[in-house]
Amino acid sequence: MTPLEGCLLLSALLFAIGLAGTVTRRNAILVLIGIELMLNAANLNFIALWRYGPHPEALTGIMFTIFSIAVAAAEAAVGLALILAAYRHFRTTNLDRMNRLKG
Amino acid sequence: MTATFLILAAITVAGTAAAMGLRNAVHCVLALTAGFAGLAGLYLYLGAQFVGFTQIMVYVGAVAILAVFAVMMTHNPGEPEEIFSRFWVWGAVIAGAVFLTLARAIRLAFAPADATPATPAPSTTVQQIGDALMHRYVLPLEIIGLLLTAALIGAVIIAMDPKDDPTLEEDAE
Amino acid sequence: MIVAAVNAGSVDQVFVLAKHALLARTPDALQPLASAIISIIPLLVVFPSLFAITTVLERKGLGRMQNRLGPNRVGPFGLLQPAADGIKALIKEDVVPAAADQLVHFFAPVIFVAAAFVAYAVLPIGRNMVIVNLNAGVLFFFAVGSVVELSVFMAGWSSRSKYSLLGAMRAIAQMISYEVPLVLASVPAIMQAGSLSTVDIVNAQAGYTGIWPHWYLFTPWGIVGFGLFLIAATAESNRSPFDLPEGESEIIAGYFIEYSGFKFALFFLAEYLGMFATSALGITLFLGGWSAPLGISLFTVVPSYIWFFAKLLGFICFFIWIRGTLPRLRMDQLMGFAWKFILPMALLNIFVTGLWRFLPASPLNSIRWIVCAAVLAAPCVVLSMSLKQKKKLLIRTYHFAE
Amino acid sequence: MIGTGILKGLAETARNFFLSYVSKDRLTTVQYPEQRLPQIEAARNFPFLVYDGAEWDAGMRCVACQICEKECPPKCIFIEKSKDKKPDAVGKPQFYPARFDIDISVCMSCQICVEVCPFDAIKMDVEFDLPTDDRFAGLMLDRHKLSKSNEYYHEIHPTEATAVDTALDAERAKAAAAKAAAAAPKPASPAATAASAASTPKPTEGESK
Repeated sequence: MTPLEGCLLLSALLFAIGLAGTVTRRNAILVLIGIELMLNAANLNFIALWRYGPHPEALTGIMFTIFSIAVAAAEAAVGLALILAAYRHFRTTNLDRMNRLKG
Repeated sequence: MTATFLILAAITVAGTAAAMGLRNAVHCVLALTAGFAGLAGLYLYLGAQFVGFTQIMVYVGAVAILAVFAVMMTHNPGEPEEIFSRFWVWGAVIAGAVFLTLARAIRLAFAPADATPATPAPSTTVQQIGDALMHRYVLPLEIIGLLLTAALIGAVIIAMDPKDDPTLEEDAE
Repeated sequence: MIVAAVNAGSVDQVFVLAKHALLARTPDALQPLASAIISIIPLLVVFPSLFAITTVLERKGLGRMQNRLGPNRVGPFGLLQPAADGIKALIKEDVVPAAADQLVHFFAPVIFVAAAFVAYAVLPIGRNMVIVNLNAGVLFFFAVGSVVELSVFMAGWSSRSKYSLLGAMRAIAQMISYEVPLVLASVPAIMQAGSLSTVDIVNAQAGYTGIWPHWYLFTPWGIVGFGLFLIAATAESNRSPFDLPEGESEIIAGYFIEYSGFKFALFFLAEYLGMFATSALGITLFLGGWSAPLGISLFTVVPSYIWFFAKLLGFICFFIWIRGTLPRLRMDQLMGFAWKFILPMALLNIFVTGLWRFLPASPLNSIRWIVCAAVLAAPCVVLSMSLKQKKKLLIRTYHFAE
Repeated sequence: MIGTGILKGLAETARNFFLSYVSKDRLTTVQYPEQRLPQIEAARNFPFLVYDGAEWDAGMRCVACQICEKECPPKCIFIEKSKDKKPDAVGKPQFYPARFDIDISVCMSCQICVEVCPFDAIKMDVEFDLPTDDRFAGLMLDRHKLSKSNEYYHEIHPTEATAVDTALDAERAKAAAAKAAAAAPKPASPAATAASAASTPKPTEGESK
């Protein structure tokens, strides 16, 4: 197995773990974390393909990862703020019990 | 496939799996930081020093702390202790299927013969990254800056308790 | 580089040469490992000893500032007090609260100390004396520093005590608030040196004009940046007057109240190590690292590491002096100061550094100086005036007294 | 301008720091085991038993009346009355404590035992270094350890001891006079002796306040 293949497999595994968490957990915060994990899996792909790709001097993978991390940070901040606002309304972070559309 | 890679991969997978599987939400977040640290180690192993340190700074220093705060602010002791959704079997099956598909695709993409020779890690200095950010990627950088500012203000406004702000009193009810 | 090192005298390079001599005797396969171990062991010895010296210095200094004697029983002039304290901490019972989260409770001090030690990896403590010269050294330092917050949270949360949780919350809120100005205050030095590597930053400050060193401290943005850095560093290391997280009189010790014996000592050690590390970063960024303060031969022959530790000792004494003088801030004062004064000033300072870089230096250096200083001084005065605004206090009325 | 107050404060602490090495009268610390503060006369902490004369056993004033034992709020006094009697300060045969223990780990230094003692036998001590390696037996002071001479009492509380001595001397003189008077005509009735004994506490109690 080549290093690149190992990285890609690891990234696929991370993505699957994140996906599993996102669709199975009830706690909204952990669902958000699952989404972060999937983003991280993508980042790992970018870095691995930059490292073992044909043009490492172009820095594309690194740039994409940096921007992705920034977007993920913004997403986490807004997401957690949304969860707080929802908690204030529903008094729970259990997604199965946030089942009303009426405010 | 060196021992370093395997150790780091093991830390990452163990940390993230624990983060998705543990019962206590704070434990989940702490396990997640271990996973993120392992991932940062992988970035360092792959020669992306700047990204690795940024990963630690952003995920361990900021996102994990935010998540921990959110867990503690939304803690409801009276809630029934059910951590997984009713349809968790389906979720696990879907995630497993996704992994198997991806893994199969990756295995097929690499013919056993074409083992790429291990290239030396490309030397990237922070200077190069800075130059790239300021020349080729200056527009994305500006947009990211705008996005972060908007996210900051938006997060503050969303998380603000309407009861604390008299000007939002009408919206509260 | 090598030539310069040899010229600077073998006393200066004695440790570097000793390391090379030792490495030459190890087999090639073990060289990376041996190199790492040889670099790390002195660090593990020197800085904890400095911690021991600092504790006794602090207690004696604070005592004298309050017209007391300070510790004077153990050894001559009480100098062996840290040994006695260490033995006491070692043989004390290690009490873990029954309700505590055992694993997290155990790992919190370990991670705290580990993070505090790892930060030293990028700090140049002498000419050619740095464990790793990372390309993103300053970023590494701040990344490791952000791990400390997590260990503080772990300590506070796992103890299941209201005081430790309150202390942890305060500590994290304070550390996050002051980490932003800390990073922003160090940006000017990074901008000017054009590198995130600590070694490069020190080398950029190494020259002398006449006898005057090229430290970043001696520029308008350097003075302001250093001041802001100092304030943020005090807050970041939870020292008085920013010691709310462990205010003894209100929440008794903050996040490590439920720790006893050796784990408590570890927290204590890590706090001081963090203080030394932040001070060392301040020295690296603004005070020219290990370079001599005046370009005369009397000063430059002194080994570089001695200058580094002399500066560090100066920092320590300053922190002790501040601790002996200032009372603790209130939470709203702390946050207001960070967000309303330090942060705007740090941002302005970055702008001024850019101005400094692009104003021509050669003919009119004094004009450049005055312009930059004026751009910094005016907002500083305005902001400090706005901080001073008198609050209208109500007359307190008592319902049941009187 | 911001920071001037801080500078003033820093100057003050720096002055303290340097002047504390120069002028010795700035340092008010008393280095305890070697140096001690002068004894304050009103100081008191734990009770002790006063004896007259040279021998603690013979001259003990306590008559084992057990009033202090009953009055003691934390119940730290344990008294066992003797089977036989011996003459007290006034010369009257009285019981004496066969056992008199005070647990000073329980004692709260309230001085009630001193207030209620009709015989001026128990007084407050000033001895405060009572460290011991046995926290049970070592802090349980027995009769012998509790006994201190009247001279010692004079040493630690001179004014109070003189007042007590004056009152006791008056009592003794009164008793001697009564004895002499009784020896001359006829022995006094037992009721009269009892009355004079009962009246003893009154003057001393008045003076100790």
